[in-house]
Formats: sequence, structure tokens, C-alpha cells
Amino acid sequence: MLNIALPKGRLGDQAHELLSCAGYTGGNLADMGRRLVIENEAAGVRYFLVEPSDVAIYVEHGAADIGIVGKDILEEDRPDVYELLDLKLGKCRMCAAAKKGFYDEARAVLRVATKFTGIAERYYASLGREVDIIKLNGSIELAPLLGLSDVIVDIVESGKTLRDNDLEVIAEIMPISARLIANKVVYQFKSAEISALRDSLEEMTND
Amino acid sequence: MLNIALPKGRLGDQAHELLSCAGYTGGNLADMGRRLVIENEAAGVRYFLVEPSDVAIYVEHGAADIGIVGKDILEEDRPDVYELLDLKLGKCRMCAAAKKGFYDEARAVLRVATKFTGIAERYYASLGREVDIIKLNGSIELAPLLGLSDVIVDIVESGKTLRDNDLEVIAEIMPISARLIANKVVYQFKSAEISALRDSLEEMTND
Amino acid sequence: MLNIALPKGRLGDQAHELLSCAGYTGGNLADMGRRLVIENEAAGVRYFLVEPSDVAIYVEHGAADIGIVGKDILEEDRPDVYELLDLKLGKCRMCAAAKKGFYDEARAVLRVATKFTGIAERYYASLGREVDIIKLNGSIELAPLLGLSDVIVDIVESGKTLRDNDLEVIAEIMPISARLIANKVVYQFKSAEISALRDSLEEMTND
Amino acid sequence: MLNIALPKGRLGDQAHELLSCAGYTGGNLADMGRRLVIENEAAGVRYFLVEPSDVAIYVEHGAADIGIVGKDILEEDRPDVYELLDLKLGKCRMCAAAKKGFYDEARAVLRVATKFTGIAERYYASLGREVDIIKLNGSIELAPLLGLSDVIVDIVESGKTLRDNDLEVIAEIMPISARLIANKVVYQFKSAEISALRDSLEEMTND
Amino acid sequence: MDNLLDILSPGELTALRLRALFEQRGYRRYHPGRFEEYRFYLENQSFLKNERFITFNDLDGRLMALKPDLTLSIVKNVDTAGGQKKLYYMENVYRPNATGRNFTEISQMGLECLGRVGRAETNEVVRLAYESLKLTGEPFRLSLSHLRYLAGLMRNLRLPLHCRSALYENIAAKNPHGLREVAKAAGLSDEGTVMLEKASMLSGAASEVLKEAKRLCRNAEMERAVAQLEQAIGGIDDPSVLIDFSIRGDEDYYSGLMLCGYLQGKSRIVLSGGEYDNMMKKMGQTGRAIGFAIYLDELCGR
Amino acid sequence: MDNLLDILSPGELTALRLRALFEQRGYRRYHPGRFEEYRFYLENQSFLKNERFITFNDLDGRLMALKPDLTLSIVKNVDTAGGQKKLYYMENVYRPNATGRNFTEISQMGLECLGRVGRAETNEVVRLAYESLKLTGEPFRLSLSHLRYLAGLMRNLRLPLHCRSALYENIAAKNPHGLREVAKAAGLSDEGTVMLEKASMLSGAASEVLKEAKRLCRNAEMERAVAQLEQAIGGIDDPSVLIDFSIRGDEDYYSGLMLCGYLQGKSRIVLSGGEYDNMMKKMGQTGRAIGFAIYLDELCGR
Amino acid sequence: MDNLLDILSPGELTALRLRALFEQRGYRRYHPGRFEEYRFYLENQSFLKNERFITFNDLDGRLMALKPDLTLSIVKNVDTAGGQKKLYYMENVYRPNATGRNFTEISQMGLECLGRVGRAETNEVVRLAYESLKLTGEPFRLSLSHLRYLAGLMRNLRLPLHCRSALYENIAAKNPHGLREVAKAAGLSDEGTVMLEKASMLSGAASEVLKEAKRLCRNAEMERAVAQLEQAIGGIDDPSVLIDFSIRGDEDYYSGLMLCGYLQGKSRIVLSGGEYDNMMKKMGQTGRAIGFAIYLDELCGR
Amino acid sequence: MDNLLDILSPGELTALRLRALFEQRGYRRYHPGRFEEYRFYLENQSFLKNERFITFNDLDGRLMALKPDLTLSIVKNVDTAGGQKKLYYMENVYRPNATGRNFTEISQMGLECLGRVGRAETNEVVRLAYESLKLTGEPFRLSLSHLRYLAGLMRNLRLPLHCRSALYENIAAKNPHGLREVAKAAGLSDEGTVMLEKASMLSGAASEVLKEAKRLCRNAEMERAVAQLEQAIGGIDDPSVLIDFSIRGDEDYYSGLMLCGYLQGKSRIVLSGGEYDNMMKKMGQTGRAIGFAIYLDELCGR
Repeated sequence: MLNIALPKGRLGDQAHELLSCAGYTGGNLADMGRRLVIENEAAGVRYFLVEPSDVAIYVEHGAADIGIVGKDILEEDRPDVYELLDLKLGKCRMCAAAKKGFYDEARAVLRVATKFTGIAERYYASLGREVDIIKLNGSIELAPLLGLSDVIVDIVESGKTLRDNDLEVIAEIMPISARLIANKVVYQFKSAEISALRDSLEEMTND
Repeated sequence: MLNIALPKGRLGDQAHELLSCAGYTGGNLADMGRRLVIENEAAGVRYFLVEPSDVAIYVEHGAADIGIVGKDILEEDRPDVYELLDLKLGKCRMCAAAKKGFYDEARAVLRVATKFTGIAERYYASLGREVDIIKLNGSIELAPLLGLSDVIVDIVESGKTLRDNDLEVIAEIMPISARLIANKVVYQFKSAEISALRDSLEEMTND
Repeated sequence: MLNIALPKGRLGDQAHELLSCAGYTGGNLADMGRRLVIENEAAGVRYFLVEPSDVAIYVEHGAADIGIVGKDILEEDRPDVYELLDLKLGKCRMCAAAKKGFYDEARAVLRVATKFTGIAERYYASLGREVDIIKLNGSIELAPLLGLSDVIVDIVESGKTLRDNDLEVIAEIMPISARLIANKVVYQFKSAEISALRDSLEEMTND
Repeated sequence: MLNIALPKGRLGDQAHELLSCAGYTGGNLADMGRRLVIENEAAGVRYFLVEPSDVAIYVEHGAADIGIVGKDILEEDRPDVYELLDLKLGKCRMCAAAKKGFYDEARAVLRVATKFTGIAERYYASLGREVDIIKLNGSIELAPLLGLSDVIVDIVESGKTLRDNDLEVIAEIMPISARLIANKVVYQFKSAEISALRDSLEEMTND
Repeated sequence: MDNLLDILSPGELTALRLRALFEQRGYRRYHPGRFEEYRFYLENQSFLKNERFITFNDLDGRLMALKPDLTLSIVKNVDTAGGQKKLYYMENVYRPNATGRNFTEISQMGLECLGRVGRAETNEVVRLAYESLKLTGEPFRLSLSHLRYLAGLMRNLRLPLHCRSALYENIAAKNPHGLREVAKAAGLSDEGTVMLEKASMLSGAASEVLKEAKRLCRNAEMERAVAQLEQAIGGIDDPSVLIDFSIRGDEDYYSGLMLCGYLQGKSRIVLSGGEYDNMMKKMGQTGRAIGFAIYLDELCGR
Repeated sequence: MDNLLDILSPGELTALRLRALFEQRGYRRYHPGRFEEYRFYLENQSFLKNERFITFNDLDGRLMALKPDLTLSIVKNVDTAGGQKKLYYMENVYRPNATGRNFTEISQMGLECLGRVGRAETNEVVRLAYESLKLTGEPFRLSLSHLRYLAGLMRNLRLPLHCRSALYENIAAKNPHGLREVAKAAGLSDEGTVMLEKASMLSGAASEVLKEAKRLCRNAEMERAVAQLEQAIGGIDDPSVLIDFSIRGDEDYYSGLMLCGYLQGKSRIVLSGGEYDNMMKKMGQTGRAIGFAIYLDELCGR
Repeated sequence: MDNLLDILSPGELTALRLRALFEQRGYRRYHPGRFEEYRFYLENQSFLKNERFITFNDLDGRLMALKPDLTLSIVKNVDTAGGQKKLYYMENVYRPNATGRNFTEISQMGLECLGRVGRAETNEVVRLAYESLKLTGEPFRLSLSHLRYLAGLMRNLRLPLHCRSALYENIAAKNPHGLREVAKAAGLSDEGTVMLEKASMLSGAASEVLKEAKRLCRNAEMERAVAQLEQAIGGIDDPSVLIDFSIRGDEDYYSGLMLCGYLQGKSRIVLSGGEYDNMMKKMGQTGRAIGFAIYLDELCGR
Repeated sequence: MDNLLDILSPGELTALRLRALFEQRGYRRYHPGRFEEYRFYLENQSFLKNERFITFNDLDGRLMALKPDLTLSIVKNVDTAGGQKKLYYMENVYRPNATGRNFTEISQMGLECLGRVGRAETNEVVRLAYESLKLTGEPFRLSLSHLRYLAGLMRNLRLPLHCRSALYENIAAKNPHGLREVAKAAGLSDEGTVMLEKASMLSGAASEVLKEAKRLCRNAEMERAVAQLEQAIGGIDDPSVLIDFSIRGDEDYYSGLMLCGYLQGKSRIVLSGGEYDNMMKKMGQTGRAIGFAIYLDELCGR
């Protein structure tokens, strides 16, 4: 039996669809409602639907054997897990953005609003730029508009949200996509099952 | 012109409805879509719709003059703002919960999963109980089921979610409801407007 | 057999004379020359002649059972020993001194030259006066003359040395005289012998 | 006028003799008695007679321009001064010594009694040997005899003192002799006078 | 040589002009010692409101702290015996920054009058706080309060000591519902609760609030507080001067007047102070004390 | 499998035998939490006698200390509600070493009885201290004292509170001349001074000292102290058991009995303890407490 | 007296049985010094994998650290001149806990063979690691790797030094897509990339993997690595022994063999070690070294 | 408004006049970041000469240091890409005080020219150092040296690299007997030793020393060093300007010129600097660097 942590939301749905095609269906996830665990004994899988940013915690602590999670979370939290496969789902970019025409004169400490404080800190440390990080949990785009920060660090998909708020990308920090991860200890005991699942998924994502 | 930060979701909708009744309508918030700011010059208000946990940050930093926010957030972050009114919306309780029948023998460090790490730390420190806090962002209820933690600290409304997951409340930490908050500096310069708004809301919530 | 640490120099000679009168003679100490230990089995004593500032270290570490030492050393080092008797020998005063006419305006950090850094630090800390302590090992009187320090903290007997160097006492910190000390553990096992010696000495010093 | 710090005792006497021969006599130092400063305006020198271990402090702080001091003090305190000349006076060795037959099995922390705590710490750190340093001010030879320490670090001249106390050298740490030192700032302004004095002394010590 | 002034940044110039203002009234610059022991700040933490200091070990092993505040050091160290000390300082202090993720160095000025402090000195210090804010050229507010006003009322209402800190906490947050809850839990009557809420939520232009505050007085302590407030403001006729009884002050340190200054567009307080007679006593000093601190980075930064 | 014991060092074996002794009497091992906040030890520094702790910042920024002592943590953290806890511990603690130049780690065992503590428990704990020392096989001394004996006398002599710490300091140093000086400065009569000196310098074999101590009693408090000492020692008939009123104990923590153990040839105390009822109160606990600590490194080292 | 063993907790008993196992093979307990200077760990941080240590100032002002690891100290301090040292240790080490929010104390055992280390010693140490895991009675895995296998391949593929750390990072994460990306950026041919991926992702039962590993050898360095692996495992015939080339080791410290032990149901590694010849050189020692650490809290805790 | 200047203390006025001097030549004030990580200073300790810094943990857990020096931070952080930066700073730095028993805060000014640095800039910086000292109105000395002069000689004498630091140490102490001993131990011929001693002990009025230094040149490196010294001093004709080859500079940081300033009656150096091209490289910067620091407390204090 494999315990699989999936992120709530579109990425989780896509991932489950892929897994279903590969024979690891959990049934109708949409039915989960208040139930957070779905088991398909026949297929040998048990699914947990959790917050996207919690997937890696579940896997690292061994509460789940494997999981599907965005590369942004892996970079932010740096969990000690195996990263077995790039699923090529949920592609986007981690970017720094600011109001159109913004130029950093490096006079004062740069105020950075972001959900990804670790990525932002490491990115600006690599530039030797002193920053004050303001942790926000959503609607990061508002921060420069309201004078809460000079720049933001956030995920950019189409860029429409930025444009709608008169912001523009000033630096691309890294590309993002979904990954298959596994707990390092569990892997030693279930390597056959995990490898089989990984290989099925790889085959499908390579189409 | 008053800048008002509202939390996304049901609480924000209820709050806006209340404010509209009091004459501070922002128009159709549902239309906001990708636009995060709505202004009603006539009513003298500008609304920002932000993550519930970000409202206090906006107000504390002066990016918004006032805001509506749950007491849970105020207790967790302890922002330096005025708390002008209990809106009596969004009532619930902050609780510690565990699997049915759980008894803390205090042998080892207690593992606590929660979104509210500050509240959990202070609560257990007040009991002199040593804990390891595991920060999760959602579906906290899963943690004890999957052996990730011994107990959870979370908001409980009806208690149905707990029951669905075979958990039960082991301690009630504090009652929660929505509050009207204001930036302390701004208040000095806009006390008349803010007081007027506060008083209108109070009148309505006292009905 | 009692192991007794005596300070080299005049105080040690006086102390030995007193002990001899009380029946604890070590023979002719002056003969010690390069030999540092003298034993008188008949009298049940063994003498070590050591630096005055080392006596308390020997007793505290149990290398000597008892010792004779100036109160200045006890105050400076605060050894964990019993202080059984004031021998009323070697009387003098611990003083702060400065050039005649010196007045501390408390503008800058006060520079204090002394052999007794612990006493000086505690004394000025009790006054809330910020100081830089310069540790010297002798001829402390030179320091203010040569501009090395503003004041000195040192032992004053007749005051002649100060006068010879145009210095004057600006504060008396504490009176000093020789004390009989004992190791706290040894005392539990040899309390009879130590008490007998102590009582003999007390009788003589009270004459 | 050159301000010269000399160490009290035999080394100071020898150094003054040498300086007198070189034309820098301070008159009869033995007459100094309670006076600590002797001036010979004709010869352009002013002498301070201070504790051997204080000479470098006077010179480093600029209270004296130059001084004569043992290499042991320079190694112990590492003052920031120029070391202009090896006077080849007061030759001896810094050694570690222990009771005859002592062998360090490195089981427990090694207890080291010494006046030279800095030298001892650096020496044993260079060997990677963990030590407890016991600072004594004299009669270091007694420490191993009385079980206060396992070894001592001290100056050894003839070795007679060690032999008298049944100790033997277990390691030679460095050779010692007297040095002419100068304050670094003063030197910039009096380099001619200081160089002249240095050269005279060098000539004499090279005979 | 006056072109030397052209070199100064706007912030430095403001600081220099503040110094000129203070020097002109007879205040002399105070140069504090290097560091204080950490325990000193720990013992006076409730005055500092923050519990996070930069701590380090000095070369002699003592655990020290970088100053989070100057007033405590001054009150501890200044010798006021037999007289009056008029001091000002300009120093860096160290506190967590706005994000709470890092410590930061902030530049602080301040002014203290210690020892013999009478009506004239009190009035002078309040006026200097007022003029300091005015000197910035920005719209400002100077709020005053008096600790004995609400303390007097609480005494009158026989509110037990142990629940006062919870009451003050809600007052400082202008949180009437919280205040009512605590008052109820403390067994206060409905009438008393209304009274307490009314008094503690009083704020606005000085002249009007003083009138209302007088009306609500229930004992001599409250009346004295109002009278002292009136005297303190005496001669300043400006709608930017407010009374606000929600300004928080710990009774262990403060004894009467409290000050708070705000500049439009800044998100934090720029001036803070009051009468510290109790702190003087706590530090073993005789005499009284009044003063305020100005946060230069807030004043001159964004 | 009993050859497993051959692996243990003499020190480990002694520790294990002590554990066996404690377990056999119903004491259970206590596993303390990781670290305590530095401020906790700072606030209780007078109990710890030393003011230098290893401090470090935890990952969440709090200033922590490596435990210099276990008793404080146990008394703070143990839940004694409605019962009795019999605990022992075996932990590393961190203190300056004998030279005062470095911190060192020392291995400490200890035993505490908390909550309901009556005569039987007190007697049991004293006996366990006695047996612990005896178990080493070396010549030893176990000294007992009772805080209320001298406290009772001082009360009888109407010695003002503020000079008592100076008196106790001199008593702990067995320093009669210092004691006389402080007594004189405090205005004590000559007769009172003689009385105080006589009582405080009392020390020696238990049976004799108790007789003399009884003779010197001047009020019920002193008599009670002597009676409790007698009960505590009850059943132990060994000349190695002494009474020594110079054993120091802070009244903020200790409430009655105090214990001190010595081994011949060691230069430091190897066992230390007493009744901590006041510490229980200070930590917000109900009930009483008695216990002792054993310094294993002193016991088994050179 | 064997009832003394009944007192021990399961964890203590396991530790004692491990000690018996080690002593029986001639390993003697090593007692490390008190603390190390912080800079020592800072300079060897890449070995420690973690960059957060508990730092504190010793009484003489030096910045010290609580040991995060014992191997570094042993290799630095042990005198191996002219011989062989067989040591084991049982100490507390200090690291961030699983939540990363606090430091925690963990109990660690370990075993090191230093100086003259030949095939027999290597085989013995691997066998002791195996027996240590087996002694727990739980399902386990012991994975082995050899640093020179992939290093040899990378040399053969002429992969530039500066990109190797990025390659090893991806290998340690069993991340083939990341590996391919880095390889591509380093200019490696498609054929080379396939080769590298195949070799670095090899893992499974020892016998099978060794066969495949042999097949993939492209130079003597790789062949030697495989041969040494075979010898190291020699005589252990258990499907729980695996080969896994993704085990990470820094070439600055490790020189050949690497070990990793897992227990079912634990979320972290319980045993870790290898050949540290390069660390010996770095510390100025002559001779070779092999050893492993066991995390007792992981082994015996939940 | 120029009476604002009357408020400044003599030290502040000197600092302001120094700023005016620097601004006038086109140098702009640099505002450094808050703190640096401790490891940054640890890694560059040989530049700092001192190994004791004030360390503390920031709120995010990183071990930070209070700046002991500004040059390192500036060189690390300034963006010199494609140009020239002319900066000066005025900051507090933290070092052990003269007694070595406590840390102290000292006020430091400094000036740096980074990026494109040619003869003109070098000459300008030397002149600014000279004018800075002159501006104090006190008798002063400005000593210059050039690192390549002795380095060139040592290369010529084929002195092995590993013994150079011992040689430089003795040269910095103007210790000819120590120098001879090390040279002898390094196998240097008597003739070479005499040569080395002569060259390294050269010091005195610039014009005379330069003549002698030229005479002693044995290769192009030495000649270039002398030529650069001549150019650097070009146009300053003052007997207070000295050449002194004993000024110490670490080759890892310095690349050529070195400066040292002294004021009569002060016991410590008041100005220190040089060309830091190697430090630029070490920090990953392109371009060259020259600058100096002025210790204001030494300059204006007693």
C-alpha cells in the first residue's frame, strides 16, 4: 500500500488524473468533501488531499510515502526527500516584479513582499542586496500598489495578474513545475512499488 | 477617503454587506476578479480584498487605514493596531484537538500540528508543556490521523470536521470573531471618519 | 598532620611567629631557601611558603588544609573557603587614589590602574561609573604620574608612598588584615585539629 | 628626553649598567627607594623602575617611550610594540615540567599550574591537549608536589629549583632573553634618539 | 565655513536643528556608556515593551545588550543629587525591525529633565516636544495623557489591582468590547463600566477633551490629573495638540503625564515620552523626571 | 548477560547502583525538557549561587541556557497536583570549572520528593543521602542543618531583615569576627552577639550538637527546628553524620532542613540538598519538596 | 547484581548491548573534550551538512559550539602516530530538531577505526554496522556506496570539477531530470548523460547491483570501487544489505566506502558513515579512517 | 544659521571638515547595511588583525557580528561594474578596547576609491590622507610603504613562501635579531640576510629613504615599487611624510601601497590604509581599490 499526498486544487486534480491513467486511481476525489483520506485497496494506494505547501512536510516526516508538489515549495522549504520525477505539470516561473518603471537605486533597504520568504532571502543575498522581507499569504500584487513594498517575489503564470495591476517582471528567478517526491527511508523498503509508479508516470509525461 | 482592507472569502463578504448597509458600499465586490482594489469616491472608501491573514499586516504598515480581521489572526500575529469593534461575525473557537481517547502522559515532547504556531506555543508554554510545533497550512485534521502529530491547534466552527476525522476537542483556547482594526497613526489624522464608521457598524451589530 | 600555606614575606614571618608561639612551629623558615615545604612531625604541621596571592588557591583546591592570607586577596579572588579568624596582622586599607587635586568630571571613561582588578571593578560598578581597568603588577603609584591612568586602586599602609608620588587618597574602599582560612571539605574531617589551632591563635591575638 | 621603563630586580640593574656604559646613566638607581622616577637631563633620559611584567604595558600605552623586558613577557602579553634588540641578558628557557617519571596518558584534562597562562594555553592548544590552567603567582614548583596540578609551565634557569623539588623538564617551549622595546607612535617622532640608543646597545652586546 | 552645513543630509540637518533647539533651552548633550548588562534590560522589560534585544558576551564574559533605549540608562547613571540635570542625547538604539525578522539599528534623539522638576520644567518639555514635531514642517499630532486620570477612576471604582493590566491593554487598543468584558469579569457594575469606557475612550482636540474629562471627574486624583494636563499644555494653542487617554504607560515607570507624537504618512509613532518619577524611584534616584525620545529614522525616512 | 555490567566504568557503575538504590525505594527517573530560557535561571540566581551560565540563542530567537541545575526545572515543571512525586534524575549540567576560566560539563544525579511530604518522606530522603555517600566506600561526612534554627534566633534577637544576608554570609564562612562586626553594626547587644555567634558556629557530631542546640533554644521556632533535625536523622547512628548550622541556604528557596555531603580527599562538596518548600511556592506549586543532588564527577573523579 | 540491568530503559539497554558488541571486537570508549571552537565546525561545515550550531561564549571569550558531531573532533584530536586506534563513543550532540524551530539534544553512538586500516578492518566495520542494525530486532536496510565509482565515471566523462557538486546534489535527491539538466549544461553528450544517469541511479540488493555496476565500469577507478564494495560486504549474505550510489559524501572528507542505515517506521536515517581518509589528511593526520555513527534517539524513539 | 556649527563638539567639527574635504574631491557618503554575518569576518580575519568580534544571533537565527571594519563590507557590496566609485563613510565599529578586557565602540571615518584606479587616483588618495592628518593642526607623521618592495626582494632571495609570514612578523616589529633567526632557519646566505635586514629596516624621511631604497633594488619588482611610491607622494614636500617598509600588510588583501598615520601624543595609529586590489579579487570584484580609515576617537580623544 502506497500513501500518496496530493495538493488540493487544480494541480492535485491533474496529478490524480495522471495517476489514474497509470492505474493508481483513488476514485472520485471530488467526493472527498470533508473526508481527507481515500483508499483504493485494489490499486494499492491511499490518497491524502492536503494544502499544496504541506505536501512536502507529510512526505519528509514519513506521514506519506510519496507526494506531488510544486518545485516552488521544494525550493522554499528544502525538505530532505527524493525528487524522483518532473511531471511537467503546473509550469510557471518564480519572478521578482515591481511597478512599471521601477529602478532600484540601492539607497535604502529594499522592501520585498512575498509568500516565498526563503527564496526571496536567498535570491537577494546572492545579489548582496539588503532587504526587508514582508511575508504575505496572498494577493501579493497589491503590496507595491499600496506602498507596502518596493518589489514582490511571486509565481507568475501568464503574467496577466501583473499587467492588471500595473506591475512588470524585473527578474526571473527560476522555472517551476510539479515534482514526484518520496520519503528517503520509506523508499528503502518500498523501492519496487515506488519505482514502478515513477516509471509509469514518466512514460506518460514523456508522450 | 478611507482605505479598508477586507479578507477574501465569506467573512469579507459578510463584512462588506455590513459596511454597505452602513453606507460604505464598494459596489459589487464579486466583480473584482483580478482587480484587487475597488474605489467608491462618493462613499469615500477604497477597498482592498486580501488574504484573511494579511489584513492586519496591511493595516499595521499603514497600507490600509482600517480593516476587518478575525481575532485568531490578531492573537497569532499581535499587530500593533487599534481594535475598535467586535463585529460578532465569523464566530468560532480556537481549540486543541486530538484523536478520540487521546491522553497526554507527558512522557515525550508533544507534537502539535497547527496553522497558528504563535497561539499554540504560548498556550503550551502557559501549561509548562514542552512541544514540537509542526506548521501546516491546511487540513490540519489529517495530522493526528497520519501520525504526523499528537494533537492539533485549530479553529473549530461546528465541530463536524473534527468528528468526520475521529478527533475531539481536548481544550478550548479562546473564542474567535471578526474585529474592526485601525492603524494607530492614521487614526490620529482621520479619527472623525473612522469613529463615524465604527459607530455605524456598532449600531448595526447591536441589533 | 595539618598542611598550612603561608605567604612569603613579612606577613608570613609574623604569622609563623604567632603559630610558633602557639606551638605549631615549623622550625627556621628562613632556612627554607629553595625548599618550599617544611615539616615538623612532632608539632603535627607541614608548612608551604607561597606567594601571598596564591595562598587562597592552595587552600581552596585542598592542596593545603589551612592558610594565612590578607583580606585583600580574599576580596579579590573570593575563594570558597572558611574564614576562621581575623589575625589582626598586616593591617592596612584598600584605597582609590589620584594626583593631588584630581576631580572626576565623569566626562569620559575613567582609567583605573590596579593590581586588584576585581575589587576595582566591583567598587566602580557600585558607583555606576564606567571604567577601563589597567592591570599592573606593582609600582601602581607611577600610573597617574605618567598619564597611564586617572586613578589607582591599591593597598595603603602609612600613605608615605602616595605622598612621595604626589598622590592622595580619594576614597577608602575597605580595611585589610590577615585571616586564617580553611578548606571546606578538609574541615569536616579535621575539625578538631583546625579548631584547636584557631582557638590558640585567637587567644594570642586577643591579648 | 627619552622615557625608559626598566624592570625592578637583577635584570633591571644589568640593563641600567649597560645603558650607563652607553652614556644613558640614570645615576644611582639603588637610591630610588620610594621614588620611582629618576631623571638625568644631561643624558636626556628619564627612568621608571617598574615590575618586570609591567614594562610592556607602560611602553605600549606610551607612558614610556622605550623599555627593557624579558621575551617571556612579550610572548605572554603580545603587546603591540617594536622589539628593537635582543640584549642577550637574562637568558633562560620557558619549559613544561612535571614530577620525575610523569607520563601524560591523556585520559583526563591535564592540570597546568603557571604564571604564564597565555603561553601555556597556546602551547597546549598547539598540541591539541585539553588543559585546565591554574594561575599561580610564584613558587610554581610546589603545585605538582602538593597535587594541585599535573605539570607546570615556568621559566627555568639552572634547573636547580626543579631538581630540588624532584621535578624535571618534560618539554622546552622557547628560549628567553631581555629585549629593547619601543612604542610604535613615539618611534615615528623620536626615531633618531631611539635608533642611536639602540645602536649603542647593540654594539656593546655584540662584544 | 557655513557651507559645511550643505554636506549634511536632510535627516542630519533636522537632527542638528533639534540639537540647536535643545541647546538653546539649556539642555546639554549626554554621552552614555558603552553597553549595559542584559539583565538590566530584562528587569525593566515592561518599560521597553519589547522582549528581544541584541545580546552578546563581553570579553570579560558578562552578557551584555546593545541599548534598545536610552532613558533607562540615563535614569540609572545620572547623578541628580542636589539639583537638576537637563540633558539630550543622540544615539543609535537596536530593536527588531518592522518585519520582526531582523534586528535593526535606529537613530534616536531624546531629551530628559531630571531632579528638581516643577511646573515650569514640565511645561517646557511639553513645548519642546511640540516644537520638535513642528520643526519637521509636516502635518503632525501631539497627543497627551495623564496616567492618574484613569488610575484615579479605577481606584474610585474599586477595581482590583490584578485586573488593571488587562484593562489598560484594552484601553491602549481602543478596544471597548474587550474593556467591557474584563470589567464585567472583575465584577464592575454596569454603571461603572459605562463610566470607565467613556473616560478611557476620551480623545480629541485638547480643549474639548479637557472639558469633558473635567465633567467626568469623580475624585481629587482625577481632578489633579486634568489640572496638570491643562498646565502642561498651557500656552500652546494648536488643534494638532490632542488629549488621548488610551496612551499606554506602565505605572512602575510613569507617574503622570504621557506624550505621543505622530507625523502624517508615517506608519509608526515618531515621539514618545512622559513623566518617569516612578522609574527614578525604581533606580534608587531621588527627584522627578520628564522627557521624550524622537525616532529620527521614522521622522526623516519614508 | 550480566557481563554487560563489566563494560561500565567505575563511575557508571556507581551511578547505576545509586539508581538501583533510588528505584528500590520507589523513585522513578525524570527526563527533563531540553533547555530552559536564560531568564528563568537569572530570576532564580540566588538559588544557583553562580551567575555564569552557558547562554545561546535558540532557532526561534529566544535566549536559552544550558541547565546549571535540575531542581529548579523539576519544581517548575512537575505536576504535583493532588499527590506525591518521587523522582530521580541523571543529567549533565553546565557550570564554570574550578579554575573559573572555562565552562565545563558535569554529570549530576539527584533525587526529589515533591507534593505530600511528611516526616516519613523526610527521613527517607535523608537516609538515601546517607546511603548514597556510604555506597562509595570512602570515608564521608553528611552534615545537616535547619534553616529555621538561626532564623528563629534572629527573629528572637530582633535582627532587622536587611542585615540578615550579611550575617548568613559570615556564618557560611564560619567567620565569627565578620559576624560580630555585622551584628554590632546592626545594633545587637553584646549578649545577643555572643548568643548568635555560639549558635551559628555550632557544628560536630549530631548527637552532641543537638544537645547543645537544644540548650540554646530561645523560642518555639528554634525548638521545632531541633526537633525536626532529630526526626530527620532518626535511626541513623553514625559518627559521620554531623550537624553544622553554617550550611548556607537562601530563605527564598529553602524552608527547613539542609544537607551537605563530603568525601575525604575531594576538594569540593559531593552532595547538596534540603527542603525546598519556598521554592515550590515561588514556582506556583502547592505542596512541599525535599531532595538532593550528587555531583558524580566529584564523587568518582580525582 | 544482574538485576541492575532491569533498571535500564530499552534505549539504554540497546546502547549497552551496542557497547558490548564494540568492546568485544576490541573497540575502546573515547571520552571527547568539552567543547570545540565554533570556527572548527564552520570550517568543516560541508561535512556536517547543517549550518546551524548552538554557539556560546566560553568564560575566556572564545566562541564555542556544542558538538553537532563527534567524528570531526576525534579525527582532529586522536593521536594515531604509528598504529591503529579502535574507538567508540556515546555522547550527546546538538542539532536543529525535525521542525527546524528549535535545537535539540540527541544521543549518538559511533565507532571509528583510525590509522592503519586495511581490508580486514574495513570488512569488520561494515559488519559491525550490519550487526548494530540487526541487534535492534526491527526490519532494517544497510545501504553501501563507494565514492570513487561515480567519481571515476565523471573523470571518464571529463565532467568539469565545478559542476560536480550540482551533479551530486541531484544524484543524492535521486533526481534524474535535474541530473540531465546539469549534465547538458556542462556539455555532456547524450550518450554520456545516459551513462551517468544509469550508473548514478543504480540501487537495490547488493549482489544484483554489483553485477550491473561491474558491467558499467569504464576505467580502473570504477573497477576498484566495485571490488572494494565486494570485499567490504564479503561474508554478509542478507537481502537487507543494499548498494545505492545516491548516498551523498563530500570528497573533501570521504575517500571511498559510504554507509547508510535505515529502520522501518522511522522517518530519518539511523546510521551513517564511511571511509574518511581525506578528512584525516585535512586534519593533518596520517593514516586512514573508517567509522559510523548511530542515532540512538531515532533507533529507540518513535 | 551658521551658529548651528557652534553646537558641534571639536571631534564632530573635525569629522565634518573631513567630510567637506572628501566631498569637495568628489567622494560621496556610503551608507553600509546593518550587520554582516560573523563568518564573513572570520573568513577575512587576517585582514582584521584581531580575532575578537561582538557576535550575536539575529532574529532569524543567523550568527551576526557588529562591524569591526568597513572596508571589507564596502569591497564586498559595492557594485563597481564598469566604472569608478569614490566613497567615504562615517560609522561606528566595534573592537576590544586598549585594556583587552571589554569591547568598545569607536567612531571611524574612511575613504575608498574603487574600480578604475590609476596614478591620479592613487596620488589623490595619498594626498587626502596627508591633508586629513594636517587638518588636525597637530604634529603628525604619514608613513608609506609598498608591499612589492620586500616581496620582490624575497622573491629575488628565493625565500620559501611558508617562512614569509614569520619574516613579515619580525619586520613589522622592527626586530632584526628575530628576522635574522628566521632567515637563517630558512637557509638564507649571510649576504642575503644582511640585504634583507637592510631593506626591511629602511625608514625615515621620504626623499632620503627612496634614494637608499632605489640603491638596494635587485629586480624590476622592487624598482616598480619604488617608482610607485615616488608617484604616490608626488607633489607633497613635507618632512612629516616618511617611508617605512616595516608597515605590515597581508598579501591576500593588499597589493602595493600601504599608509599609516600618527599624531604626536597619541598612543595608537590614527590612520591606516593602502591598495586593496587583492581584496577586490578575493571578493569577486573586478578592478582595483585604494583607501584609508581614520580612527576619530584616537584623533580627537586624549
